[in-house]
Amino acid sequence: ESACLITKTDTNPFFVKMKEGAAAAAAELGIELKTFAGKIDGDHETQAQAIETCIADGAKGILLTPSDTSSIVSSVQQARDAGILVIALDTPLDPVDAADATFATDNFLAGELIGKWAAAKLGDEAANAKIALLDLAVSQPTVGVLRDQGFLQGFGIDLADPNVNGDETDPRIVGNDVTAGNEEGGRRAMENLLAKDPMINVVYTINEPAAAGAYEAIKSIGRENDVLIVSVDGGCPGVQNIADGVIGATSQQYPLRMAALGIEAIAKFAETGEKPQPTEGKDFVDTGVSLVTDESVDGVESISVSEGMDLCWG
Amino acid sequence: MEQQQPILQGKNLVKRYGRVTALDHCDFELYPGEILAVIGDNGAGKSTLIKAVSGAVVPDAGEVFLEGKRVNFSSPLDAREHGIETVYQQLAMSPALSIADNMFMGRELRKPGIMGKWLRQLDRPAMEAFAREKLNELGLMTIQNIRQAVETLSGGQRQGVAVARAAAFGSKVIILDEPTAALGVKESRRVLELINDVKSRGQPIVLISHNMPHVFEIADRIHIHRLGKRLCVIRPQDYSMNDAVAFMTGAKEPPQEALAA
Amino acid sequence: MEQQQPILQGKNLVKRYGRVTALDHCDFELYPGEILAVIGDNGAGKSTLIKAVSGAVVPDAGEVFLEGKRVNFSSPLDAREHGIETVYQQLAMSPALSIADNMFMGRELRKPGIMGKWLRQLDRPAMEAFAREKLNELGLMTIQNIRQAVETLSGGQRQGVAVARAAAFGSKVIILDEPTAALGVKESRRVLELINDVKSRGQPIVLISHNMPHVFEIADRIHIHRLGKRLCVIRPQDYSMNDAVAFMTGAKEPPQEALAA
Amino acid sequence: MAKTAASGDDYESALAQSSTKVAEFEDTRTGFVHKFQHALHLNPSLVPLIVLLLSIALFGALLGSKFFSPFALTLILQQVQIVGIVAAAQSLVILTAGIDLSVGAIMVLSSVVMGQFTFRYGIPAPISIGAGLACGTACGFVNGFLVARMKLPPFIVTLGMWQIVLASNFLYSGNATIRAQDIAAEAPLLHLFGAKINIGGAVLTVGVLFMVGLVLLLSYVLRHTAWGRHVYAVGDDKDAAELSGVQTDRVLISVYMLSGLICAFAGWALIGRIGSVSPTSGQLANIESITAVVIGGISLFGGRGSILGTLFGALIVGVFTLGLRLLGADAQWTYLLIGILIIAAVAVDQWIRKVSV
Amino acid sequence: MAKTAASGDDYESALAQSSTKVAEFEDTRTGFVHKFQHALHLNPSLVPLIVLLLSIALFGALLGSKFFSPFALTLILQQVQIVGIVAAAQSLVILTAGIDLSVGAIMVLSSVVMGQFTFRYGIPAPISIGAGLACGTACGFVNGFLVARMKLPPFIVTLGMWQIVLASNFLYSGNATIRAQDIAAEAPLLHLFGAKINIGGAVLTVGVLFMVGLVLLLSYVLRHTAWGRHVYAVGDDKDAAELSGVQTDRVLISVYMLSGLICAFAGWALIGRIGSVSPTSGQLANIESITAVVIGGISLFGGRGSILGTLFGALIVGVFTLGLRLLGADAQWTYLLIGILIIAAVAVDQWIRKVSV
Ligand SMILES: Nc1ncnc2c1ncn2[C@@H]1O[C@H](COP(=O)(O)OP(=O)(O)OP(=O)(O)O)[C@@H](O)[C@H]1O
Ligand SMILES: Nc1ncnc2c1ncn2[C@@H]1O[C@H](COP(=O)(O)OP(=O)(O)OP(=O)(O)O)[C@@H](O)[C@H]1O
Ligand SMILES: O[C@@H]1[C@H](O)[C@H](O)CO[C@H]1O
Ligand SMILES: [Mg+2]
Ligand SMILES: [Mg+2]
Repeated sequence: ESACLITKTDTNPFFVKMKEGAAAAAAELGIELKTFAGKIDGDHETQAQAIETCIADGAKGILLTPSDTSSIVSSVQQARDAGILVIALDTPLDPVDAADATFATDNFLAGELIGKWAAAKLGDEAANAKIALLDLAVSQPTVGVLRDQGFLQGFGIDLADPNVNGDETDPRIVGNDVTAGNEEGGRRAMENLLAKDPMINVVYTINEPAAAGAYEAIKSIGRENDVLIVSVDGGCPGVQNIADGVIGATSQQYPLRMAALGIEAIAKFAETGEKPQPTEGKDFVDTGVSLVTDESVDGVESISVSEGMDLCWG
Repeated sequence: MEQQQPILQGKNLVKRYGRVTALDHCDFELYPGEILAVIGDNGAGKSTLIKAVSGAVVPDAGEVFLEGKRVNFSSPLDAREHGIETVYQQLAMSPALSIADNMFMGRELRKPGIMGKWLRQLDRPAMEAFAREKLNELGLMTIQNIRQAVETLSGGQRQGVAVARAAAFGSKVIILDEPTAALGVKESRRVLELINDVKSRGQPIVLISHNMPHVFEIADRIHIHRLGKRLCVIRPQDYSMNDAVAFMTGAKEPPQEALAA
Repeated sequence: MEQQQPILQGKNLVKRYGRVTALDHCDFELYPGEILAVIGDNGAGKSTLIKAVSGAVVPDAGEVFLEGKRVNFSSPLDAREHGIETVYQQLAMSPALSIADNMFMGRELRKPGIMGKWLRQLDRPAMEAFAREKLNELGLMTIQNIRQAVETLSGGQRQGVAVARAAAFGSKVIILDEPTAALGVKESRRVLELINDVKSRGQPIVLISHNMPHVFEIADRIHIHRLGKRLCVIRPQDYSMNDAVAFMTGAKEPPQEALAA
Repeated sequence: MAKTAASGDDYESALAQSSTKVAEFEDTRTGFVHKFQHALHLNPSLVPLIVLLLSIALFGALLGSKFFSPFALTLILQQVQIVGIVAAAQSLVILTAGIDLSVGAIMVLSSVVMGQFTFRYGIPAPISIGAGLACGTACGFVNGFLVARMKLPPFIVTLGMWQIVLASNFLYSGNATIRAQDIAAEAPLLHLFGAKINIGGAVLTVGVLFMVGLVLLLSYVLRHTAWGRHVYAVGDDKDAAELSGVQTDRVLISVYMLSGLICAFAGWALIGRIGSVSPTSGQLANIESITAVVIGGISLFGGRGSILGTLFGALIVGVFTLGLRLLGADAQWTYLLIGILIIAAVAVDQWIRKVSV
Repeated sequence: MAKTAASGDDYESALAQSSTKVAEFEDTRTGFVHKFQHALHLNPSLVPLIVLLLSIALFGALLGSKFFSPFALTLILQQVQIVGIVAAAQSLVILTAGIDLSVGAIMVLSSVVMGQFTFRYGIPAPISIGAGLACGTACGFVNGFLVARMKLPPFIVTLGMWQIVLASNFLYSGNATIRAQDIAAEAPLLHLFGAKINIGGAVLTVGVLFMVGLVLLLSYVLRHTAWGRHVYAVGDDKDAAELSGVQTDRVLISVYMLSGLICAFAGWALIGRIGSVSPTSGQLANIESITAVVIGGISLFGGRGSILGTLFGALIVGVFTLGLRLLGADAQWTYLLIGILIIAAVAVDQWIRKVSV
């Protein structure tokens, strides 16, 4: 039996871990696993090619983290028509039922958690906050939009169009910039926004590498103790950065779990033809998200850094 | 001849490159039906002069007249459309293209019938046959493959192609900048014959050359260029080659009447 | 002279480009201290021949000997290190670089003292002064700016720079492929004087030229090239220019004894 | 000194008898190898074809029927079609010694225009498609104008256009994807290039046929029309072309416009291939198209090479990619090996050229 | 016919008296404008400097003290430093008529080697840094060898190396980031290029000084040493350089090696700038470095331009980026406007060159 794992990229540690989780589960269940990835985030054409290759290869199931949630639907349909079980990981397809099942973090919720936490942390000062939003890319991929808009919602800011970043008019927002989800981009974006307003005190970041870069920029002007950085992912370096005070809080997701569940579902499907069922009340299997911080606030559930360390990946 | 209106004329032409002065208030006249030779030291400004009157270089100052009318050529194409055909010293050719492609560049022949009219197909066989014929006329019998890229030709073969191109397509004025420099004895002789042919068709020719015997053999008038200027104009029958060489190298002062010419 | 061992020799050289044959089992000999002229029609294969013996082209077949020893030049640099200095017809120059840079390419002068030794700084003033001097010797008085890029020089000025470069740096053998083609009367004469100078220093010279009077004036022997082969070798005192031209263009059969030469 | 000129008397009189036969040499080399070498010498675009056949043979041997199945082989064609079409446009520009970094952006913007015109404004699909094609051509015109008339370097012009067109694309589309289901239901014409055609067992799409047809057509035009020769002349030596009477500005502008138009067709084909209209597509089209062009043997310095080579270049990369994936290499190893194989392919290509003189 | 040669008697006897004065002309044009034009004519690398000053003036006028603050101006230098260093390497390669698409990958791999050697194997930082620099140089050597000895096109060689080096980087590092805090605690030498230096009020980093020093040094080497002249000669016309005695292969290999070494330094500077060692950095280094080179006036066809121009080119892009952000354009609009400004910058550059003859 063989299965495919197709991720957005395989350079982001998140996907590296997802791949490791899948490989471990596959080895245990005696499934041959082939892995594919886009060249850059958003590269859905390479993902479509990967699906075609899996069909040619006679795979039983495909685990897919879609780069473009609706564009890829035709290719997914082609695979399903060929009798392959297709499971979306991390990011739901549009429409969700285009895949046989979805194992994912709720990215909007992940953003909302850190938004709520930041607002609570500031208390009354939240009304005077100066917020920087460090997003993923100019093309505004869905994860980037969901987390950004979730954060703003949690913080209590009007979203305008919830499908678009940067159209908000709240004066507390100093600006948006893009980071490519890495340290370099994080630092540059932060510097640009600091040049615009050096008194920024809340920073939302798309992920933890971007947060680490932003921190360097803030540190270089000596304001590292006055600025609250929040992020998403829960990778081990990120959680460690919470312990070190670089990041205030992060929303942790569980890629290993997604991958392992996915492989198990494929094994089961190969054996019995049975497809997985979604979580009660949702249209996907929620693999959970937890807020990691050592400064828990009222009204937002969180886990401690040491718990986060036990669950972290990468 | 001088009583006539010049067919091509330059007045007070100036061209500077940074601190280098290539043309220094230079005049130039070509009369209908004549062979005008332009001679001068290396770097005297001969090539720059003919580039200025044929649109390949835009002078910093001065005016160009064609048949008495002021013209402002902004490109060689402009000049060509006015009937001035030039073989430049650096031989404007596309190295990777074939002999025939180069000879017909900009005035390709199309196949007769629908292939040419609708599919706009080139008539390669006709173009190649024509090219071969012209090259044979020049005595270039060593070109083994008419489809050869121009960059693979020998120095003289390449020059032959350029000269053949200019000669093949009739025009008002033909300007040749050292057309025989790389040519052999036989091929040079053919070019001189060709120049005489063209003249006998009534078309005037400008010939730049360092070959004094050739110049004195075929020129009607000789424009002597020195230090970016026209020094004087002489008739070959009035002066010896030795005089001409003395004028152009600064060994002797030119005579007063020649200055006015 | 022929009793001696040739300093540079080619035997049975063949060079084909696709279906084009540039060298067709060609022989070549240059003897110590002589001026050997190579003449022939355009496209006869003269340039290819000297490229083959100077490493710029690797022949398909045949052998090259330097002072009796078989050599296998894989690049012109190889040949240069063996003391063969060549001015190629297409003038190997870097168009965007200055005259001095080009003249000293590959053997630059460094400043004396630490600037040169440790900072490896070029001695521009010295190089420029030397270049100016060599060009003046050639009579190229029209070069206004010694820092000019070579691409901005006139055709003749450019050729002058290339010839000056070859002449300036002593070597075992000097090969000149049409060195005076673009030169004026004065400059050509200087090059001929220069060739005689070099010869008087005991160095042999190969001169390719289409200028029969020049060839007959200075050559010790004349290698007549035709259709990719050495047709015959003559001495200028034994034959007239008319004979030479007749041999090289195929108008006359060459004499038996010359074939053996 | 006197001797010189004096001895020159009348040495040209022999010329009258000079031979008038065109030079000819016998070629004594024979045999298949020599014939083959000679064929390659005359048609250098055959070289990448040989490399392509070698790589197909290699992966065929390694993978057997998995690779030699009609499905897999036609899959390669389908996977290559977008890059192949864009690379045809890129070839034209590179032949003029230019480069077009905006191809991917123009492709995407054109597809977005086709989709948005149909779905946002309710314009009939054929008209929307026409608008998309016009949009691509217009972008190409701007490129061509800036390169030809303003004499700006193509790299900068098309880099700037890339950013401008891509950002316009995101701004205009609001990053919204138009879903395949909606297109299938309401404007199936947008899916035309995805339509399958069964030719003797092999399943091809209209897009694949378009790619092949386009390359053949351009190959004809480049070789057999005056415009084609002018494209080469401009790339070979622009000044020389100008001096010998080519309207270089006009040629350049027409090439960039045609490139834009072809990219717009690629945008249409893209809708057929991925089903939906997605503004985030095509981000790798630049580098992939240039790669195909260079592997196919066209010089980045212009004026040399054949567009057929580009098609083979694109297919070579397609074969490597699918072959390595089917062999089960994971993504990073695949990239690493493709890097090696691309260098190897060009090394083999160079070697064949060298021996085929 | 007889007339020709016969009349030639002794026409050279006049030569003995010919003038021996070097040609000179008076230049009657005077005034500041003319002097300025002339200075530009002699030093074309000043042109991008003027464009840079114009763009600083533009944004200064629009933004006032926000832009003219020491913070904003030194920030530009800091943001530009990595691209500036890489662009210096890229300039060398482009001057030889090559292109190096592997600069970003070499930079990242070198920084990963420095980090992993220190942290994974516990090797002392200076040795690890040496290993990183050696790694970059080695990658450059492979590029140079394939280009010079195997005569493969630089585009393909470095494209292949890009994929190979990048994939090796991911495979070797396991995509693991080394955190800034750990580096600061255990191997602060890796942060050297991030160290701040206060020079007369302006706060600069070692990395910024390195970039400026490197460009000045290379500018000296390119103009005033034989090697530098050979780099230009190889790029200008490789065959001509070879024929006139330049060891072109050696020059090419040394250029690619030096490019690799400089990229490795850029990797070190990268650690100083972003604090951590991250294998996902440097993805845009290729296109950004080539852009800086071209805006700076170096020809992609080799042999023409000055490396000082590259520095100005990088700074021009830096000024635009920060200036537009400060003006409040959002990310997508900034992206679009930078496209326009880059084209405008080069248009102004061309225009200045045209009037400065
Ligand atoms: N682009 C340029 N930049 C600088 N100087 C130039 C440029 N073009 C020509 N010159 C200079 O202008 C002068 C005249 O050059 P031109 O080519 O007209 O000479 P010429 O009389 O044709 O010489 P030749 O007989 O050698 O062909 C020369 O000194 C040359 O160096
Ligand atoms: N790279 C090449 N490809 C094809 N043919 C070539 C190539 N190089 C030279 N030839 C051919 O070889 C023949 C000899 O050329 P070569 O340059 O040696 O002639 P040449 O005697 O020097 O002529 P010239 O007096 O015109 O300089 C010519 O017919 C030429 O077309
Ligand atoms: O969830 C993943 C990771 O968080 C990554 O950082 C960006 O891509 C998203 O899909
Ligand atoms: Mg001239
Ligand atoms: Mg020759």
